[in-house]
Amino acid sequence: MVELIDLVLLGMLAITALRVIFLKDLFAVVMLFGLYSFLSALIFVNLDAVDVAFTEAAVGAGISTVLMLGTLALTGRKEKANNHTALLPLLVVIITGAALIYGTLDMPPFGHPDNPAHQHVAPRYIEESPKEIGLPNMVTSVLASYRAFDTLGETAVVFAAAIGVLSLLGMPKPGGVAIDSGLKSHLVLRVVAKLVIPMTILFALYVQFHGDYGPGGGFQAGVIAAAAVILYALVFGLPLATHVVRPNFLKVLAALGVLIYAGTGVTSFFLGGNFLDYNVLASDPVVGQHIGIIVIEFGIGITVFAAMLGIFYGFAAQAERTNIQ
Amino acid sequence: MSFIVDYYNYWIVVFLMMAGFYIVISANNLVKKIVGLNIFQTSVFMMYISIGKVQGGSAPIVADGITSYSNPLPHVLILTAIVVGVATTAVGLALVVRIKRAYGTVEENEFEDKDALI
Amino acid sequence: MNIWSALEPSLLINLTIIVPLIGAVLVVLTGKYPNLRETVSIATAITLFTLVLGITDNTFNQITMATTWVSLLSGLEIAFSVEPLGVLFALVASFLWIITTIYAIGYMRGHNEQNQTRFYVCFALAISTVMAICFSANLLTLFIFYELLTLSTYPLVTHAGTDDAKRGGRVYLGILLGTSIAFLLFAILGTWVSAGTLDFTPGGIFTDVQSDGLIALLLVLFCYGIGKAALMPFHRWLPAAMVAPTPVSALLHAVAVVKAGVFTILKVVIYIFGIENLSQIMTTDLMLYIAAATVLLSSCVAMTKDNLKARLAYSTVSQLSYIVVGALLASSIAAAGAALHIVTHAVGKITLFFCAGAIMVASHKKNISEMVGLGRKMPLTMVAFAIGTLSIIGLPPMAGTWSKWYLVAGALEADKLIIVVVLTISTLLNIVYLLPIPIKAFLTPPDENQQPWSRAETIKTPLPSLIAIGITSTACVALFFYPQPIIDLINLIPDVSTEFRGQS
Amino acid sequence: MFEQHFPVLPIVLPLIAAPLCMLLGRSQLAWLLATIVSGISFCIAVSLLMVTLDQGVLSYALGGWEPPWGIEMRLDVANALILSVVTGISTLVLVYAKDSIATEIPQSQHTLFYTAHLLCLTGLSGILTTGDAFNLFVFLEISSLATYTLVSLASDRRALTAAFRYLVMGTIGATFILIGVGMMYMKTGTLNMLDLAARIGEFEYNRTLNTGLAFILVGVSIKLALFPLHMWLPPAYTHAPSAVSAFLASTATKVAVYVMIRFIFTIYGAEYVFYSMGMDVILLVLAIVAIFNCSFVATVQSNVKTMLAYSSVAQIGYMILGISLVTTAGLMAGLLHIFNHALMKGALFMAVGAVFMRTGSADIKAFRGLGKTMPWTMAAFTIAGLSIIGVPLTAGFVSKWYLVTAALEQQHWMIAFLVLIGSLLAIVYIGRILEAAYFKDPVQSASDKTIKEAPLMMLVPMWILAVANIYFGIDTSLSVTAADAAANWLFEPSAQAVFQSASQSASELGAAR
Repeated sequence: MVELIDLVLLGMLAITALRVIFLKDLFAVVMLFGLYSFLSALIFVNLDAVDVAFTEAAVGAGISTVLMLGTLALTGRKEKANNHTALLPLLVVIITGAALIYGTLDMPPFGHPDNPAHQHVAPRYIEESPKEIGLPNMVTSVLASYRAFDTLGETAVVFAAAIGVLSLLGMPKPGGVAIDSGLKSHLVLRVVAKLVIPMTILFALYVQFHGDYGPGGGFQAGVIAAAAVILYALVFGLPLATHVVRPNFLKVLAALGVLIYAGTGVTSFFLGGNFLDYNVLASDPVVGQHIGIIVIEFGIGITVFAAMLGIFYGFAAQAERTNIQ
Repeated sequence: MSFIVDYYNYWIVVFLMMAGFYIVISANNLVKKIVGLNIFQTSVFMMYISIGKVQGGSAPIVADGITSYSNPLPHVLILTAIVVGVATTAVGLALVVRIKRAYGTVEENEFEDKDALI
Repeated sequence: MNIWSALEPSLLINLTIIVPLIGAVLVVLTGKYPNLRETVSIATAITLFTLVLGITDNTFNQITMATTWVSLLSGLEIAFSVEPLGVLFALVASFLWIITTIYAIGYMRGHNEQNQTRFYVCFALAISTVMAICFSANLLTLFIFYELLTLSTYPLVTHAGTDDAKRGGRVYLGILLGTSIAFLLFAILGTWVSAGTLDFTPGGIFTDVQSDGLIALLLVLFCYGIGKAALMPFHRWLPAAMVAPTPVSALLHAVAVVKAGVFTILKVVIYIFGIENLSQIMTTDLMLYIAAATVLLSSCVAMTKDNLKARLAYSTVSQLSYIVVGALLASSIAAAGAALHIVTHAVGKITLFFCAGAIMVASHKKNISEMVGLGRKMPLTMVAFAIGTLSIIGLPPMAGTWSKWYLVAGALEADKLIIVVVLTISTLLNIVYLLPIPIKAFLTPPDENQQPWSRAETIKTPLPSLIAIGITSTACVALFFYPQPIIDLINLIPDVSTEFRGQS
Repeated sequence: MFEQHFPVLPIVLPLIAAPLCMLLGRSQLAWLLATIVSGISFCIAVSLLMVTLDQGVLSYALGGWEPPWGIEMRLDVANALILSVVTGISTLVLVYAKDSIATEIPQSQHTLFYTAHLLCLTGLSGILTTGDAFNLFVFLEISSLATYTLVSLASDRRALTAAFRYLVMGTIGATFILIGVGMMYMKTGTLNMLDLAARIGEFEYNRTLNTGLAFILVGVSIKLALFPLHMWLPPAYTHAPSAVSAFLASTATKVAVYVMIRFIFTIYGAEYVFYSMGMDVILLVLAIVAIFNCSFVATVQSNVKTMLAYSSVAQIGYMILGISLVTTAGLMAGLLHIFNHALMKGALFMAVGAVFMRTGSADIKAFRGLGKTMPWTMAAFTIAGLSIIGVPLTAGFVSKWYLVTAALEQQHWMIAFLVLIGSLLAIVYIGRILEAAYFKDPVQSASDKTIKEAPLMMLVPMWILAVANIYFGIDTSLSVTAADAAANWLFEPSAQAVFQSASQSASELGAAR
């Protein structure tokens, strides 16, 4: 059954990807990409990767698509025809693909429990992490403790992206004159938005702090919270949104999140442990792990929230500028 | 037959990767390049998640009565990779916006022509 | 003769390298006061010469001198040690530096050259590197200072800063750096990897372990890698470098730089390959004939040149190949001739260059065709020129006679009659392209059409220059009558001797 | 009390300093913080180098989780050496940057510049230090994202397209590496490098592992700009702000070369890569073509930064050549050249940056007459240029010497000869600039404003590097000893076997749980 669903979804993905190649309408391309993300999120669910699916849906279908649409609004939605010969790219792709297919020939069979990938390191995570870390969600345990350094790096990547977008696009000036957003006149939209936004923020908080037990965590929570403000900005206009969450405040938040994360690691130094060793944070290692994970997830959450919202602000500020012109 | 059952997943994923890769290197429009990059990366993520799948397993969250879990490690890696992907996308798109402003176009051959004039 | 006997002998080597450097610094410091600057230059030159004399004295007394600076690469050091061939070259270079400095004072002032301080500084640097080349104890040290010599003389070549000078400089640097990196460094690395040592060792460092083909290849690489020896077809840099001021051409391109080239070839032949083994190497004859061809061809080219300095440059190319021929004849007596030729050609050629410079300063003439009748206006200069010419040709009673004598004797000893023929023809060619200059200057009356020489112009030959010319032309004669100290020194070189070994 | 944490500090310190810079807001303070932190990282890196030379390997388990379950930082002589170079150059570039970016980047962006620079440093240190294949990917992306930002900070619009091209190529490269790591994980079940090495060692020949390696090598080759995957590099280095070019040219590609060394020698093992897969021939050919093609292209460039960029690609060819010789001597020569080339290119790009600052152009015409107007800058340029050519008593000579010796020891006479011929091309492209600087009169239009010597804050770091070029050309004990020890350690199967068995016993321990 799982295989069948998998196959169907993969087939749909293939069709989507092929459509993207040939479509010239970029708006449709981006929408198809959103679809592609959603479909792959479904595949991830089907393959038991619920955390990943959650993230892919929020990021791929959510943030990425919004950013791409924002870019299209500034750059135009039509891809111009060109007389490039596609022969060389095709050749490169065929060679690369052939190499990959060649590589699959010695791969362990799909889904087999005896595969080497499931033998060496993974069993310990599955068997020991509930005892060592005390969390039911193994993904969170691995993410935030065993491989916490990866996640610190990931937070730094998000921060770096925020720096990049900030330097490239700048930030909107807070409290500018509100230009009437086209969406603002829709009463239904406003009412629904007013209802949905608080719920979304609430949900974000739930995801943030429930990530230890179910799917979710700081990253997803940050994205969802950012989405709430983005929705607010889309419906009620950017100036109002920047009034609520000021761009400068976002800069502080983004930096603060990284500092909280790294600071947790440094705290371990002073308590006699290695960097990011949570065991020393409390007298009981399991409690220490729990404290550590909550703190760093919080750090991730606010950095991601601030970075994602900041990136959106950057794009929106550009759009605003273009509109004024 | 078992050969196909064992590998069909990887093969389709390879096809998807290559579709994305093709878009990246053949597209002339920069936005489309970024879309292609995303498709390429998302397909690679699928490969990882496929590695982590255990038949008959369930999501790696401890629950009563479940003995077999899928491998959580690839999930963690891909969570990280997705974030890295969106970060790259954001910076890439920001560059596209700036290129549009500086050149008035986001078609690769057109701004190459404009630079050639300098 | 040794006024430095109080010092540790090995310290003398360091001093010979460092004294010109100190001189360079002092020249920079005194740059604003020309008189002081030139005094410093001459004082440095004289100090250096006495130092070299001290080293010579020690060499005759069989005192070994060696010193090591730093360990550069694993198992390789910048190290110096004294051996007779190096002493010979050091003597020549340091003595002629004094003379050239004296000459340069007159020339540079008379010619109103710019950037005179830079000139003296680079000059001192070049001499310092030449001293280091003389006393290098291994190929790496020699290579390093060989390259530094190229670089420190580059500003001298391009001194004028004109387009011509730049073009000349480009050729100079291109060929010298190019050949040294592509061939010489390659040959050194090949030697290092195959023989495991780069130390100069009497009798050579190669053993039966290295294959014949490898050694043969290395010989070719060395001969061409040492571009300063101006073996055809890599000789173009030497005429190109003639754009330099005449003192530069005189010291560097009659003495220091070109002789550093042939000196290196001699040193490599004697201490890396070993004269005894040379005849076993299959490419020796090939290189020998290339050198012989260079002798003849460049003599022919020299005949076509009207510019005096260019003619002298090609003459130098030809004479350098005499030395290469001597080195490659695989005969101890020819090697002795080659070593002696370093000395005799140096004094002869520097005299000619001095004269050319003096003519240029005094009359602004560069071309030979314009020098008809010049002997009446500049008799002293032209007499010196004639002496130099005779010495280069190898006629008694001039110094050049001896070196040519030993070269021919060596060719006979090695049973290479063709080389004897080549040397003979070359002597005839020398006569054809050099002798007409003084003859026309003295015997032919000035051309009617030409602007008559005014007395006022010709007396402008500066006095320091005249003194220098006098000294070198005297040396040409003196070395004919009194060559014994030099020959004694040459006989100290291992495997080299002016004595016939007889048929064996 | 922090000694035991030293392996992680060169990563953590800049990582903490980056957000602090952002919070400080004032560019002066941000500069001070960034420089101090970078300097401290350099001191730590040097002390790590000393320790590793003395004791061998340092391992640091992050989060207290022993490898392979947790992520491990692993320092040996090889990466400690390159880490010292990276942090050292970073410090010098930051000192240099204060005045340099003042004219090239708008005032409001200065804080962002320092933040991005620190993030880039974090990434590079992380790549070097980490002992975990996936962690490497994460740090690679930190450094890459920061780099895209740094490149695009320049005011020239071509910097934007250069940055975009770099982003696309870089992301493709990173994704290829990701694919390769995935395939390795699939066959071994681990991500720790030593653990991977032990497990890959059990395979004689495996198609999945081969493909994984191929993808990793291609991905890394994009990052290190190996011919023919180098096309992103020249525009990026040309249009980036000068301080950024100086930093990237002397560190980023070197780090990528190290990653390649890491994957080839530590993880797969030279035997697997070279004898089973025949990679050495491919790398050798590409390296030679890179040396010649790019040196030649460099000789015809009119923009000096572009010229230096192509020269960088050619010099990377020398490093790869050293690796492809498959001997300790060759690897050692490659590592040594990584070190020496950082010194040369850093000084060269800094000098060009100073010229750009004073003349507003990096075109070769702008260099005319600078020998008189900017004597110190041009003297530093000359020294570093001679080093690139490989003139004796400069660092460049030392690396060339060892590279050719390594080739000759393998009886590769032709290759040795080609290496030397290649350096002749360097004479041509460096010579053109020196000639313009010392022998040509300034162009007329530039004469109405007088060109002054660069400010002291730019000259000092430039000269430190120039003097280092000479110092490491004469006293080679430090660089050669370290490179030699590093190459021996990477190459000696016995040295690594000790650690393999250690990690095996660790895995048995894990199995026993």
